Amino acid sequence: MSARAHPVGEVVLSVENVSLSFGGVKALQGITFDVREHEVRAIIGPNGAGKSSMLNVINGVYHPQQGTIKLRGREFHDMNSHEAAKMGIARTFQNIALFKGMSVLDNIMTGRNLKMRCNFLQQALWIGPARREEMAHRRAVEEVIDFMEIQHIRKTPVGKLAYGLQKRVELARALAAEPTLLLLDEPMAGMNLEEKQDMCRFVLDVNDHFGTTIVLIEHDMGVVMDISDRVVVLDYGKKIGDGTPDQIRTNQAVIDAYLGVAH
Amino acid sequence: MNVAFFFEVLIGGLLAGVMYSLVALGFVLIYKASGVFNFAQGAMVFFAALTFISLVERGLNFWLALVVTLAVMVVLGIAIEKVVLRPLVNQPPITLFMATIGLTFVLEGLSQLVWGSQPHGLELGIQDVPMEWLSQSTGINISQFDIFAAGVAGLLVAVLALFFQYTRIGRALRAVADDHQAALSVGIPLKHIWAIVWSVAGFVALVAGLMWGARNGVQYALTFIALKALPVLILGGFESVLGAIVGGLIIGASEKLAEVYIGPMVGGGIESWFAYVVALLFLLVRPQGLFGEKIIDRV
Amino acid sequence: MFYREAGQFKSSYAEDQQIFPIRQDRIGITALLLVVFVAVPLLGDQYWLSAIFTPLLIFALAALGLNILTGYAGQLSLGTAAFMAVGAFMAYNFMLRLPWLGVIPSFILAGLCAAAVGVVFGLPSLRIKGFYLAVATLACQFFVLWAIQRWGWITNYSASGVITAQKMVILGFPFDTPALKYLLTLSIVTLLALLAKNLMRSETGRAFMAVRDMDVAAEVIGIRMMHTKLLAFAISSFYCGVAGAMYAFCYLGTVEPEAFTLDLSFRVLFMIIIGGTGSILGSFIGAAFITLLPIFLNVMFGGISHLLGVEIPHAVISNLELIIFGALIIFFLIVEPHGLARLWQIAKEKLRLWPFPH
Amino acid sequence: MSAGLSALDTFPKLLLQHAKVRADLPAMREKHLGIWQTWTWKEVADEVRALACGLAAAGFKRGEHLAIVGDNRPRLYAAMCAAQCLGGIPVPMYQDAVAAEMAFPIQNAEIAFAVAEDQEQVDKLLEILPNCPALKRIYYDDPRGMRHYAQPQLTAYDKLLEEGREALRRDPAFLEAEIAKGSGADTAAMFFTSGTTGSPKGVVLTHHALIDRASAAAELEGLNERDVVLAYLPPAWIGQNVFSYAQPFVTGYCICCPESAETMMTDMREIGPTYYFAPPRVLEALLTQVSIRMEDAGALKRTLYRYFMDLAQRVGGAILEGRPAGFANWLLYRLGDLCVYGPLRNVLGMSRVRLAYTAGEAIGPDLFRFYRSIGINLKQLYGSTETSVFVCIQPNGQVKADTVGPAVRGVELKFTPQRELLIRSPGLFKEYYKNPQATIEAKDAEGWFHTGDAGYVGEDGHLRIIDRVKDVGKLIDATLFAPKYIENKLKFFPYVNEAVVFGDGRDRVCAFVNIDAEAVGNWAEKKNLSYSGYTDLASRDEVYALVRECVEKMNADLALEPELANSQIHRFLILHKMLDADDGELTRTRKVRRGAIAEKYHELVAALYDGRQTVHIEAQVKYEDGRIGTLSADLKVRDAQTFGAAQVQKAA
Repeated sequence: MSARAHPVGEVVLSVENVSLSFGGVKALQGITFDVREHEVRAIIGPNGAGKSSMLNVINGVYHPQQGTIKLRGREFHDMNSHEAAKMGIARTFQNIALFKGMSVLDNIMTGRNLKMRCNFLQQALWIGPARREEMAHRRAVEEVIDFMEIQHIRKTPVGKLAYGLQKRVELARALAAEPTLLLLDEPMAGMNLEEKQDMCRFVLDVNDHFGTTIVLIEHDMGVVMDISDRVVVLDYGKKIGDGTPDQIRTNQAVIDAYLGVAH
Repeated sequence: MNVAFFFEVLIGGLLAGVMYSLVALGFVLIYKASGVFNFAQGAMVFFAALTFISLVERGLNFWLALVVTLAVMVVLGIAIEKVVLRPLVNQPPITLFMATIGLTFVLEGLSQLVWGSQPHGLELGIQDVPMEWLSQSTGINISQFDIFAAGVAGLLVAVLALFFQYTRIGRALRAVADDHQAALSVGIPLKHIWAIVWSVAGFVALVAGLMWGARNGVQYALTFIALKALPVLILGGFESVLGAIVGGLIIGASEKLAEVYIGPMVGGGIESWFAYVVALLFLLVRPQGLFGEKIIDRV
Repeated sequence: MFYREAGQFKSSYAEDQQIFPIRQDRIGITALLLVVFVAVPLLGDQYWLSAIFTPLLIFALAALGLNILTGYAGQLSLGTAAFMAVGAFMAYNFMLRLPWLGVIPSFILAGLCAAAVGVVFGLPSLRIKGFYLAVATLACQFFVLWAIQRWGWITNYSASGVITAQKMVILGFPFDTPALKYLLTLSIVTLLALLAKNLMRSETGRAFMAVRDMDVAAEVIGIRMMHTKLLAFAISSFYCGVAGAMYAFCYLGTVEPEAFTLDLSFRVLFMIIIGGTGSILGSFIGAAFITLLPIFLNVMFGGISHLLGVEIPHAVISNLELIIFGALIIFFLIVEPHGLARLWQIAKEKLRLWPFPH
Repeated sequence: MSAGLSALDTFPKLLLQHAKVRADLPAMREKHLGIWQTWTWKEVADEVRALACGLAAAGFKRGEHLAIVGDNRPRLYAAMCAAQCLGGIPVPMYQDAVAAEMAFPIQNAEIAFAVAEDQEQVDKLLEILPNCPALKRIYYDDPRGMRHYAQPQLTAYDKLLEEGREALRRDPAFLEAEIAKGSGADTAAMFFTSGTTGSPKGVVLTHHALIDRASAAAELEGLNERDVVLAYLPPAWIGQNVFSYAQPFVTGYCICCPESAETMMTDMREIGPTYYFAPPRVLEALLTQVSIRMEDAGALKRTLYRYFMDLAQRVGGAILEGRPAGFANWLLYRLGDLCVYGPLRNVLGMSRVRLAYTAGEAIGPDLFRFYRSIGINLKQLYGSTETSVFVCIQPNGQVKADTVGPAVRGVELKFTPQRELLIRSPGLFKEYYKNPQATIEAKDAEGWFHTGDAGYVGEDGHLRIIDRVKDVGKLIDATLFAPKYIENKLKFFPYVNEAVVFGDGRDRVCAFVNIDAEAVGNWAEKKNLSYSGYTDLASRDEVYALVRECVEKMNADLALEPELANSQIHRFLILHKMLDADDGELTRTRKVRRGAIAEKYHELVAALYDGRQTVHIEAQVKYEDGRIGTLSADLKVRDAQTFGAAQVQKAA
């Protein structure tokens, strides 16, 4: 296997001096880092380090008190989720956030909502354009289903699926949006070894196949070091390390705060 | 504008608000302990009042009737827990809410089936007339009965506060309200808690029923007072006893004031919705109600 | 058991996404439509058509409207009767003031008025959720009724607030017999149900359900919260409005504001709870159940009193009905919280897998 | 069709014919992206044309081999035909083979071109590339995960197709000419059979052989263009390939490829094939699934199921064959069809099956009868790679559990004195590729193919296969002794898990029996028989009685077969332990190693023949954790009743 299909490029996202607090709790303090096009960027840190908060700030679920986020040259003080989605950010959640009452297929179809143009009247009449649009997007979603190898469950309600499969469906839903930047919040949490390997393969395949830039939070250090290009380390809301996996492995602050401590 | 009249309206409104609070309290108790939005609270008020007055009319002594009614309410609470709530445990809140609407029908039908559907007057010995010394000294007309009702409400809140603070069961109830899992893990059987809290709510309903019955007579319309308590609830927050009191006062006062000062401008009769609009506008500012807890969506 | 699906394969997405993908279901629905469109009007007597089938269909439409809002979009509403009232009274006003408009356009406009009211009272949903929202919708219920009673223009200054629905003439053809009114109602309801089904299986429906199931996630994948929630209120209120208009024109004839009390809202809510939230079919089953239950109870009590030879006082019967009604609701909630539609779905699943249990 | 048959003597010619006469009928379907993507005959022909031109442009020559590696995919079948257009020879390879196993065929046939399904198959080919220097082009269908593969040998199928279309546009006449050059005598395909010993052999089959056999069977069964087949077994196996390539090309029916192995059952249910083929193990697995799922059913369903299955056992076969079964039974069976059989066929995806075959190994009579009794026309056939499958087929109305039917049109059968079956048919293979020695051994100068199977043709004209020739022995009185045949017969009883019979060179036949722990355990539970473990259970008199019943039933059966009447089991014992591959008693594929067992348990064998009632055994056993222990037991030896033919017939 030779060079990657999509070489790492320019900075597409930079987080500058972001601080976020809930009441008195400081979740993030002056965090600055950047993400380059086509790279796999990991955010690691012990529990409560502010990793999820960081992702939530990037796609506008939380609004930071301070700092800016630059996405493809546009500067935001705080994102809103809709805007973030429109700019090509998709994500998965730590605690699976699927739509429980819907089938796998419908869940993934929702991922394409931003690409749908027909209004509700056309949809209600199910006339030409709405119907054609629905079919075209169904096809696109089927490609994702094929990619994520979940053909056998496409009509199953997501609530009935095993945990590992739900995680896969969630990633599929994010992929359906054809994101340029994918945020993954602990995609392998709670999985067994085989499922983790599968998920790793999917993450790398996504990066490889679509060239999607990926920011992921993960606890499994082995996984992180294997698949990411660069790693940011957070601890108690502060950044304590940033660099390639090799650099992180030898970073004293990181070792003290995180790697050295059994958890 | 006549200042004395303004105060008369305001105080009248505040005291009427206390009456709302009485009903709202029952909602809050149950919501806090079991997360159930008990739409049947109004029907419970009606049921309690009707049972009491019917017993009295059949010659029972006032206090004995009170005790018997209380016993009936406790039995009712236990029965509701057993028959309705326990099978529905772990269902989404809307399902439980719907069940309490069903319960409303059962209670309404049951009380009228047993006691008949004619209205009754209820005499507690307090006249609904202005207090003379106050009218004479300040020109403000305040009903004796309203003051009495306020006193009863105050007493009730005090009793409840003591109950929650100093009894084992009360503390258990608070624990449940804070955290169901934690309460279970310290060994409090949830089903007992629910039965108890529904019984307590039955007691509160009885008090509210006596007050409202004495003012408006004991009749089917009593069931509608639940609707009066709802804006109080959303204003005060479903989970706050204090909110029920303060909310009641705000709703009562603003409703009376609006009725007097705004009502004529739009054709009157605005009390049917004004409280709701007040509560609604308030919610737009504070979605969790006055004393409710702020909800942070954790993802 | 009766399903023979082997060999029913789909070679296009259009086939796969049709409303009834199983041939046996298509046959069933065709048969059902034939019965309700042809057999019922031919064979049904006046009483059944005008006092049972017509209101049943109207309620089904109102339930469908509420189901869109509550079942699909997850926004609990207790204001259904208010939206129906808007529809009823506005249809009256359109017919009264713009007589050249015609019946159907008046109904549509009345529905749109209800939709507008729905959007206004849906605004709080952007900030508040759950029971807080439910109580907020009560504001709508009370305010609208108050407005109809107080604002004379709406009732054309009728002293009692009672209005009389105008005669329905469509393209010069009067719809004045119970059978014709039934057919008109049935046609409108069938069409609107089809539109609702289409909408719910499209992007809009999925957005509704996404908001219902997990609003944060819905927003993150780009669903516009405000747009979606208000659209749900608008569409739902439109359906309720049209149902209200038909309630006045096809069923009651003369209408007073008191026909649209909170009780009616609850009735419709029961329909979707018992029928099944988030199900078009459930709206119909629920409406049928709630409409037919009192009739059934009445017949039953009649039978019992006849059997025992004693006259049961009317008050006793009505209270017993109340109790049975309430108890049945609790019973259904306990037995199948997802409603009769789910029971049907389970039964169907069993039939499809027969003789296997799963 | 038969009029022009001689002209249509190759698969490419057949394809072009279909593209003309049934251009818009479906030729292939594949569940892909959620729906059944459909190729009409015209579309298939267009794809094949382009592919062939592309291959030609890439230097693929007449007579060259093209490896096809992957699952059932329309594109891979198209590639097979494309190779044939150019006079090339497709070599389908097992998709689940490991890389090392692929090396031999590729080296053996000097394969230069390969079409692989996906990354998985490509990886295997790349792995053996150093050992297969001739392999210069690998085309892959699914580009998933292959973005950064830079090997010069790799080309995407789509690219090949595109180049082919371009070439076809430039020179449309080329391909017509190439196809016209082909004749029936050309090699159509090569299938590697994995011999039990030594290297695999490439079986070379001509167009004529495959087409002739496919059409003989099609004519017999009346297959036509409206039939539908689900292709779900490995296409490298002749069984699958004939059903999903040769026969559809002859008759014009449609083949359907499932989405993935996981969705096979669902896909089968959706597509509802009319023509179905399954080896006994698949049918067995299906039946097990049915039984397990029925166990979970409620009491009513179970009762219904049991009642109607009993009825089906009694009259189902007769009704299926249109024999009289009594009006009441017929009516009940119809009712059962509504409540049980119909739904059952439906959930199995067999509602529309009008013809089903099983072959490859012996099928248990109960299993066989089950499918027939619920109204599925399951039949047995006999054939092998070397015979282009169809040698014998049970015609409708002559279906029996223990035969494989009479010879199909064009087939001649004869037997050697050792009872080895010899076959001569137009469908015979040309040769084993580059293996003249083996070819001569298997196919004699007169064109008889030596099957290695022992069997005989009964009075009814049906062929019965009894065993492999090398396993067949003789009793001391020189009558036939076919141990595997008898063992299989015993194993068809649910209580018998494994059996080993002895008799070669002896005066009578005796047997070791392994009971089925679960089935006998359940039986014991119902009888309230308590036991401490397998060894204990196996030594119970009740269990011996149970097994004796089985043995005697089989003896009665055997008594009716004149050839084998002497092979009835006289004495048996139940082994104290399960035979185990770890102890060297079974092969890894769970075949009995009769010799090794006889040696290891010589004392027991002796006891079988010397009339002892008990025998003591001490044996070493290897536990799972590697420890070695000794197990000692006293085993009982019991006699079983044997029958004369007349006796049985009278009883019946």
